[in-house]
Amino acid sequence: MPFIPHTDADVKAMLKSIGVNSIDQLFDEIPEKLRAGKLTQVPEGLSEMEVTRLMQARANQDGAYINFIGAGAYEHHIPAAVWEIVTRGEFYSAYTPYQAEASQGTLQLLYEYQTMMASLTGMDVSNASLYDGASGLAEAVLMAVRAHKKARKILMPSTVHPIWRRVVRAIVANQNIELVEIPLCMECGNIIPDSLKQYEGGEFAALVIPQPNFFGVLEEVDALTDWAHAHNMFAIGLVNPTALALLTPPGEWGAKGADIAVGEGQPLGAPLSSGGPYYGFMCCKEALVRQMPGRIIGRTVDKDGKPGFTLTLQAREQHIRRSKATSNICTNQGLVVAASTIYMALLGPEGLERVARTSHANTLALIEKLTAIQGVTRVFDHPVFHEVVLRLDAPVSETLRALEAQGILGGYDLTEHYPHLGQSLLVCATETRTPEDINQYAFHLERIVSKRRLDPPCAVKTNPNI
Amino acid sequence: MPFIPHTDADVKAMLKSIGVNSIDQLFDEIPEKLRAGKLTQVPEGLSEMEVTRLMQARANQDGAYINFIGAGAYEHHIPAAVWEIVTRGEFYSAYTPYQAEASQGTLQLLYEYQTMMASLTGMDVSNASLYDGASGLAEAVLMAVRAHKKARKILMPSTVHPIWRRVVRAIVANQNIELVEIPLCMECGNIIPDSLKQYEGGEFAALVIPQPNFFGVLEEVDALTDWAHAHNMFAIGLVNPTALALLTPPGEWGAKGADIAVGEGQPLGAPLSSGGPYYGFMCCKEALVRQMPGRIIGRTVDKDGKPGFTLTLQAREQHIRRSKATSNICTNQGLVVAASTIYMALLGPEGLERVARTSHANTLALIEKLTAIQGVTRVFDHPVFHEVVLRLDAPVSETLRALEAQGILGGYDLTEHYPHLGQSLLVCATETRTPEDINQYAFHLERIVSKRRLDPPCAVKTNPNI
Amino acid sequence: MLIFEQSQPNRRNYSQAPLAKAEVKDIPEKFRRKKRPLLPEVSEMQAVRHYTRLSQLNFSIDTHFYPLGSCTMKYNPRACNKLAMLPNLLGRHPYAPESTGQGFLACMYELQEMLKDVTGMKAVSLTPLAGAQGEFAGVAMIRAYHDSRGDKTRTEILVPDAAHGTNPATAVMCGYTVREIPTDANGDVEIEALKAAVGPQTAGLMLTNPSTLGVFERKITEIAKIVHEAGGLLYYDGANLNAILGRVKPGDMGFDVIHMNLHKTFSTPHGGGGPGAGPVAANDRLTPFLPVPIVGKVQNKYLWETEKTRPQTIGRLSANMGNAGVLLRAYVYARLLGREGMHRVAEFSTLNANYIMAELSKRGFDMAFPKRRATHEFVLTFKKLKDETGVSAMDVAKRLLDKGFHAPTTYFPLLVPECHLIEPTETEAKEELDRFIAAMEDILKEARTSTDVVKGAPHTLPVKRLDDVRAARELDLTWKRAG
Amino acid sequence: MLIFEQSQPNRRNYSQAPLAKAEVKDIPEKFRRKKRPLLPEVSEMQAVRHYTRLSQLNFSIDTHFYPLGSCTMKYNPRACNKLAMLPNLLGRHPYAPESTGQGFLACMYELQEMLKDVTGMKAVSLTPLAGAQGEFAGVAMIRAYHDSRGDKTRTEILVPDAAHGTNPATAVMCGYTVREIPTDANGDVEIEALKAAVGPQTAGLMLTNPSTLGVFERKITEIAKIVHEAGGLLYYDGANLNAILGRVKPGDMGFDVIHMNLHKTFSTPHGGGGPGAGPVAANDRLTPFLPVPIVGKVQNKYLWETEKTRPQTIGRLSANMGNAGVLLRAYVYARLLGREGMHRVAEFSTLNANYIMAELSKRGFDMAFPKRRATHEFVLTFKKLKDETGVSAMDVAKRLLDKGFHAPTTYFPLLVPECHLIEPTETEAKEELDRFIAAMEDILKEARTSTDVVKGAPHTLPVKRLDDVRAARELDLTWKRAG
Repeated sequence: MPFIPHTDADVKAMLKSIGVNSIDQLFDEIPEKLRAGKLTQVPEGLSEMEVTRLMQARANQDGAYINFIGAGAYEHHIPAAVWEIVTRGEFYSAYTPYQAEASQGTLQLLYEYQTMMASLTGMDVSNASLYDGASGLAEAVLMAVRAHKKARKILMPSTVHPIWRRVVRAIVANQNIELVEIPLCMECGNIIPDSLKQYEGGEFAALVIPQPNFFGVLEEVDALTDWAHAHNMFAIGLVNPTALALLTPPGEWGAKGADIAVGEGQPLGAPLSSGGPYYGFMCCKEALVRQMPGRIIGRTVDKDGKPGFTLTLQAREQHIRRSKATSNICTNQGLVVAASTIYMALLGPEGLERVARTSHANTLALIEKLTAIQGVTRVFDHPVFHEVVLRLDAPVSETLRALEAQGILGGYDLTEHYPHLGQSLLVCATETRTPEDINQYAFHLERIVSKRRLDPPCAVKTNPNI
Repeated sequence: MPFIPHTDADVKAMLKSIGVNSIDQLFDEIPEKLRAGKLTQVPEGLSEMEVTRLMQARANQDGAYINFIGAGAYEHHIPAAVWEIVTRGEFYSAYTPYQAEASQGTLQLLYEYQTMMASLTGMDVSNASLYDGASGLAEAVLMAVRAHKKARKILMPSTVHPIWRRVVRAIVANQNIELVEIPLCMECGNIIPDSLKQYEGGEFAALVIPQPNFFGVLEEVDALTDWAHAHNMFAIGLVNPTALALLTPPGEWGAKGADIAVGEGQPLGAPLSSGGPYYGFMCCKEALVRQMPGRIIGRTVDKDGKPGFTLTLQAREQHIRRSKATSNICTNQGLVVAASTIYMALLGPEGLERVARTSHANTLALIEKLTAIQGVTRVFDHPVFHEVVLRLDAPVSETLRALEAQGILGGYDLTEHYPHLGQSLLVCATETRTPEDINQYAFHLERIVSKRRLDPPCAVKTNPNI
Repeated sequence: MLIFEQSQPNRRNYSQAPLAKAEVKDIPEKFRRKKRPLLPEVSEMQAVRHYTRLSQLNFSIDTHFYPLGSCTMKYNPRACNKLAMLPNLLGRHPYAPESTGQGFLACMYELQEMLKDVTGMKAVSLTPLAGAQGEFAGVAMIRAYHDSRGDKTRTEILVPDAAHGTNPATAVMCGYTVREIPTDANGDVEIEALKAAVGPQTAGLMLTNPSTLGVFERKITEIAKIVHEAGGLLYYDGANLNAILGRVKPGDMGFDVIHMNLHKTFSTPHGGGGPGAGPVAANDRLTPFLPVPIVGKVQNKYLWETEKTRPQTIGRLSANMGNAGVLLRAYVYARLLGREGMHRVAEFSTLNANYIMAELSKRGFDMAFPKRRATHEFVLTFKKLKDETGVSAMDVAKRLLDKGFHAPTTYFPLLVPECHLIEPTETEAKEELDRFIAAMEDILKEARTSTDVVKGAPHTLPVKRLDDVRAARELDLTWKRAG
Repeated sequence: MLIFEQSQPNRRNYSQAPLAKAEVKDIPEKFRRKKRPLLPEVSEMQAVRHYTRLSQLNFSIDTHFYPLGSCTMKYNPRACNKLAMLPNLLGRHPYAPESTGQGFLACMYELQEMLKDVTGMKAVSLTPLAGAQGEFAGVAMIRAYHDSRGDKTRTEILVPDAAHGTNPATAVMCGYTVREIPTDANGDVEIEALKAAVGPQTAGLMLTNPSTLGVFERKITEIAKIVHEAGGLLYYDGANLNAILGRVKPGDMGFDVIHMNLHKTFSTPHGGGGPGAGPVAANDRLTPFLPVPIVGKVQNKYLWETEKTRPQTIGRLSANMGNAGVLLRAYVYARLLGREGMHRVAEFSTLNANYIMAELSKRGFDMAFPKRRATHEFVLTFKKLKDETGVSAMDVAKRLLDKGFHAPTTYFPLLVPECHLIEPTETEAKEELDRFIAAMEDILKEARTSTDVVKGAPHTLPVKRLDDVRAARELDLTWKRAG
C-alpha cells in the first residue's frame, strides 16, 4: 500500500468510530453492479528502485542530441538554482492560493512575475499565466472578441506557427469565431502591410501580429498595429519573450501600442521536456483587464495595514461566474511561472539581452556556415531574430534523418505545413550551441548533401554492390 | 565578477566610508613583495552554461556500469526524497549549529540520528558522526587508548579492510600506538577465537572485531568480545549498518556487549560518488561518552522550559580544550548524516531488514551462478553477509578488464592485499542488482574464463592471424 | 520585500549569461528596444535567498495537512519529480523525431493504457493541459459527435446545480446553452427535473460522481439511461476520481467521455496552481473525436497519431502533446501504485473522510448530508454557528491556519450555506486526522468563548486577514518604481 | 515533535524497500538480531513533511546573512551541487578502475593544478576529509620530514596563542608538545618571544595569516626566517585563505605546507557542520610526504598515485580519496570563478569587512584592533558594554537572531574579551551590510534602554535561550520510548 500510512490498528479504530465493520461497507451506497471495478490492465506495483531503473532505461533510450530545432520551443541554459528552488516542497506541493494568508510565497512571486512580464512586453498588466502559448493565443482571440463586442472575425497571418493556428481553431471554432488567414510575402517571409487593404471594412475584432514570426522573420509591427487600430480592431502581439530583450515591446508598437500581448513562456526557464509543461503569458492594457482570462494577483493590505498579496478580480472566474465566466480556465502553470520568475531574476535585463544577442549571433554564424554549402540557400531576404528558413536541393526529411544518425537534430521540416516553400527547413542556434556544434552541423550537412549530389539515390539503387 | 553583487556605485560609497581611495589600499599592511600573488595556472572563468556542458561531458566519459564491487562501499537504492530534502538550502548551506536557537532543524535531526544509530548498534549513545568509517576506526582506537589509560597496543585482525588498517596506522602512528595484526584462518576467512591465546598478557587496550569482516565472513563476535573483556581490553565493534538489520548489534555481543561500535555510514543513503562524502558513525557505552570524539547533541530546555536541542559536552572539543582535546576533529559530515537520518526514517526497521535480506539473497544467487562455472570456486566455507570471496583459475586483473569491456565491474581484486589467497576477488550484489544483471555477469564470466581455458594467451601470441 | 526593492542598476550575475556580449548589427534600429525592461538586477545569492524565503511563507503538502475539498491534496512522491527530470527527458525537443523519443513515448502509451482501464473507456488522449481543457475536450467531442451525424438541434447542455463552475463555463465555450438541474435534499440529482429537462435539444449532461456534495449519485444508471434515450451523451467530470479509483469505473456508470485531473488522482504536483493535466477518455462512440496527438504503437514502434490518421478529431489543444512532464510524473506514480495500490486509493481516502465526518459529528458539527456516507470528501455547514455567534465558515477556516492546518474549501459547494468541503485524501495518517479534529473542536469552543479570536484570525501567519475588496477596487497588479 | 513520536508499529513505506521479503536461511541463529532497532515507522509523507519542517527551523546562507567569523559563510552556487550530482558521478564506485573514471579524475587533477597556483606550492593532495585532517596531514608531514632526516630531537610545535584550537590539538595528535607564542597589542606575533622559543627542539610553527584576530601578520617573512633558521618548518592553517585568495600566496610568505578549507574559500556547502574538504599543498621539501592517493597524469591518462609511487607518503587518511563529491563542487566553483574571479574574492571580502568595521566604529562600537585594517574579518569587543550594562557579547549575538541575522562568532579569538568575530564574505550586497549595521546599532541602543530585551533574547525563534548547562549535566543524547 504505497503512500498509505494506515496500520491495521488504525483501520480497526477508525472503522469502529464510523460504526461499520469493513472498508467495503463504506461503499454501500454505490449500486452493487458498479462496484466490480477491478483493474486488469494496470501492472503490479513496482518499488521506487524498480521504477528508477525503468525510467533511467527509458531516458537512456531517448539519448541526447545536438539540437538545432526551435519552432516555438527553445533550448536555453537554465541556471541550476531555478529548478532547485522551484521544486522545493513549499512551491511544488502547494495549491492555488485560495487562502492568501497561507500562500504569500506563491502570491508575491506571481505579483513579481506580473511586474516582470508587463515590463518585458511594455504593457500595463499581466495575468498569472495561461496553459501554453498556443492556447494562450486562442484566449487572446476570445478576449478580443469579448472586448470588441461586435466583430467575430480575426485576421490571422500565415506567418503564425501553423500548429498554433490549429489550436486556436480547435478552441474558438465552437463559438462562431472565424479565423481569416493572411498570406505571407514569398520573398520577405512576412506580412506586407499594404496587402491588408483587402480586409478593410471586413469587421474584424483583431489582427494577430507575430514578432518574430514563425520563420524568425521580423514583421512590420508598427505599421500593422497602426493599421489594426485605424480599422477598429485590436492588435494582438504574439511575441517571443527572449526576443523582447532586443526588440521593441508590443506596448510600444505603432502610435498606441498593441492591446494584448501573448506568447509562449517556455524560453524563460522551462526545459524543452518533449513539449511541456510550458506556459502562456498574457499582458494587456489596463482598460482590458477585466476581460483578461486566468488568475490575477493583486497587492493589498491586511487588517493591520501591512502589504500582502491576494487573488483578485475573481468575479471574472468560472467558480463564481459559472456560465458567464471570461473563460473556463482554472489552474494556471504556477510552477513553470515560478521557474520563469526566478530565471528572469537571475538573468536580469543585461543577462536576458546577452542570451538574445548570443542566440541571434549563433544562428547567423550557423547560417553563414550552412549557406556556404553548395545547394543550401536562405529563403527569405529580411531581418530575423535567431531563426532562419533554409532551402536544400535535397529532400529535407532524408537529410534530417541522415543528420540524426550523426547525433544532430537539424531543424524543423517545413514541407508539411508550407509545401509551397519547397524543400525548406527552419533552423535555430541558441546561446547553448557552441562553435563546435555549428561546425559539426556544417561538416555533416556538406557531406550528406554533396554525397547525394555525387551519388544520387537512384544510382545507389541500381548498384547492388554499394 | 561571479557572485559579487557590488556595483561601481556601491564600491565608491564603501571606499568613501572607509576613507580609502581604492580597494588596493585595503591591502597596504601586507608587505609589498608579497602582494604580487597573481594567478597564472587558473584558467579564465566560465559561464554556468559552459561549466555545465563540461561537467556533463566528464560524467558521460565515465559511463555507467553494472557494479558488483562492495569492499566497504555499497550501492543501495536511495529514495528520491532523501537528497531532495538534504539539498534544501536550510540544511545544505547552514553551518555547525553554534547558535542553537537558530539551528533547531539541524540539531533535532542530529538528535534523531543519534537515537537511530544507538539503537541500530545496540549501544547507549552515539556521536553526530566522524569523517568516514576508516578514520572513525582510528578515532575508536585513540578513544580506547585514552580510556584504557595503560595499554597502547591494539589487536587488529587482518580480516579488517586492508586500506582502513593503513588509515588507522597513518593516524595513530605518531602517538606511539602499536597495531598488532591477528592472522586470519585460511579456511573460514575469519579469526579463530582460540588463536587469541598467544596475545594474552600482552597489555592491549582493545580488540577490533569486524562484523561482517572484509571478506563478508561473519566473525565469532560473542567469543571475541568476551575474550577481550576477560583480558582487560575494550571490544571495538566494526560493523556494516545495513547488516545490523539482520545481525546481532555490537551492544549485545557476548556477555557485556562491545564498548565502542564504529563503522562506515555510507550504505545508509550516501551515493557511491567515487568514495565520498561518506561518514563514520560511532556509538559507545554511556560510561565512555566523555572520551568520545566528535560533536554530540543533547536535548535540554529553553528558559520557558520548552524542549530544545544543543551541542553538548563541548568541553571535550578542541576549540575549548585546545591541546588537551579528545581529538582535533572539528567539522563532521552533517549533510551526509542528514541523508542517513532521512534514509532510515523512510526505510524503517522493516525496510532496512528487507534491503539487508535482498542484498544477501542476491549475493548468494550470484555465487550460485558463478561457482557453477568451471574454474570459479568459493574460498571460505563459513556464513557471510552479502559479500563473498571467489577464486578464479585465471588472472583476476585480466578477467576484470574483460568484464569491464562488457559494462560490468566484477568485484574487488584481492591479489594486492591478500596475495596468499591466490587469484581471488571479492564480489557483492546488493538489492539493486537484478536477476538479469546476475545472469549477465555469469554469462560473460563463463565466456571469458572458458575462452581462456580453451585458448590460453600464449597460443594467441604465437598466432599472428588471431 | 519585493525582489525589485533589492535591485541595483548594473548589478548582475556574471555566471548566468554568455560572458561575451555578441554584436547585433543586422537588426535595423526601428525594430530595436530602446528602454530596458524592469527585470531585477540582483546577485545570484540575492535571488536564491529571496525565493527560498518566499517559499517558506507557503503552506503545502510537504509541510501541512491540506484538506482542501475537491482538490485532492495528497502526497506527491518525490520519485515522480526526480525521474521526470532525468536529463535526457528534460532535454528532448517536442519536435524531435519519434525515433529519438521511444522511451518517452513508451511511457505515454502505457499511461494511456492504464487510464483506459481505470476509466473503463476505449481510448485516451493525454493532450489536454488541465482539467478545464479536458472538460472542453469532452464537450467539444460531444458536439463533434452530434455534428458528424448532422444533428444540429442539440443546443443545450444539462448541468446539475451542484457542479463545478467550470462545467457551465465549458459548455458555453463549446457554444452550448446551459440548463441547470436541481439537487434533492439528500444530494442526488432530482430525477423528475432531469426527465423534464431532456429532449431533442439535449446535447449532453455533465456530471461528477461522487458529486461536489461529497456523496455518490446513487441513481447514476437511471440518469444515464434518461439522457441516452433522449439522444444526449454523458460527460464525466473526473475531478472526484480519487473517490472511486480502482472501485468504480465511469465507463460502467454509462458515461461516454471523461476527463481526469492527473494533478489530483495521480498526484502530480499542484505547483501553486498548476501545471495540471487533464487527459480525456472516450468510449467507442466518441473515440474518433479525441483531440490529437495520441500515442500509437505499430510493430513495437511508438508514433504520434495526428489529424492524418484521425480525421474526425476535434483537433489540437496545445502546441505539443500536453504537459508532458506532468504526464511523466503521473506515469511514475501509476507504476509505483500498480493495480493493488490503485485499489487502495478509493478505500483509504473514503475511510479517512468518513472517519473525520464521524468524529466531527460526535463533537457537534453539522453535516450537510448527515444521513449519507462520505465519499472521499464531505460537506459540513456552519450556518447554525454563524447565526448563533457571527463566526462564519471563513473565520473558522482562517483560524485553522493559526493551528497549522490549511483550511478546507470554503463556500463550495454553493448549495450549502457557510460550508466547508473537507477532503483528507488517503495519504494522511490517523494521528494527523486526530490533530485536525482536535483543532476543529478547539475552534468550535473558541467561537463561543473567544469569538473575536476566531473572527480576527489568522494571527500567526506572515500577514493578517487581507483586504480582498480593496485588492479588487484599487487594482495594484504590478510594482512601479517610486517617483 | 520527534520523528519517533510519529511512529506506529508496523507502519511502513512499501515503495522504499524490496517488495518481496527474501529468505535468509544460511545465517545461523546465533548471529541474528533478536529485537528490531528503534527506527521510525512512518509513511513517506510523514518523513518528508517532518524533515522539510525541521529544515525551516534553520538559519542558513540561502535564507540569512551569516557573518560567522572564521567560517566564511559565502554563497554556495547551486550549479556546484547540481553538477556534482550528475548520475554517472554519483554512481561511480571508489574502487572502480581508473579507466572508468577519466572524467572524474580529470576534474581532480585540474583542481590540484589550480590549488598549486593559488597556494604557490609545488604539489597538492586532495585526500584530507576536513580542515582538521588537513592540519593533521601538514604536521604529520613535518614530522615525517624530520624523521626522514633522522632528526629526532624536534619535539615541539610552536603555536601563536591566537591560533585556532585545532592547531594545538593537531600537534598533540602528531606526538608533539605545544609551545604557545604570545601576540602583541596590535595582533602581531611577538618576535622576541618567538626568537626565544625556537631551537633545536622546534619541529615547526603553525600559523594562519591573516591571523584569527582579523589582521595580517606583517612580520611573516621575518617569522619564516627565524623558524627556518632554527631548522623548523612552517605550516599554514588555511582557514583564512579567503582573505588572500588571488592576492597573496602562502608559498611566497615562506610556508612549507598548507591546508585549505574548501568549504570556506571554495564555497562548498557547510551542510550543518560538514562534510568539508581540507586538501594539503606542499613545497618541494615536503612534497614526498603528501598523503595518498594523489591524481597523476601520464600520457594524457589520469591515474592514482599511491604508496607504490610515493613511498615516503605519510599514508592514507580515508578509505578512498577524500570527500570526492565536495571536491567536485569546489572544482565547479573554481571553474566558474576562473582567474579573475578568484582575484576578486580577497578584494571584495576585504572591502565588505572594512566597510562594516568603519560603519560600526562610527556608531560607537569598540574594535579590538582599531588601528589595523580589517582583513576579510575583524574583531570587536563588548567589554565596555558588558561592564556598563551587563549585556554580554552572547546577548548581542542572540538579539541579532531576533533581527534576522545569524550571529557572528562569539568569544573567539580567546584573546579578546566579550568579542565578536565578523566575516561578511564577498557575496553579500552593501544593502545587506547596511541592514546588519543598522541592526547592530539598534541593539546597542536597546542594551542601554531595554536591557532585559537584549539579555532575554532571542524572542522570536523556535525556542528561547537554551540551557546548555543542563544539557551537559543531565545528558539526554537519545530518545527513549516512554514506559
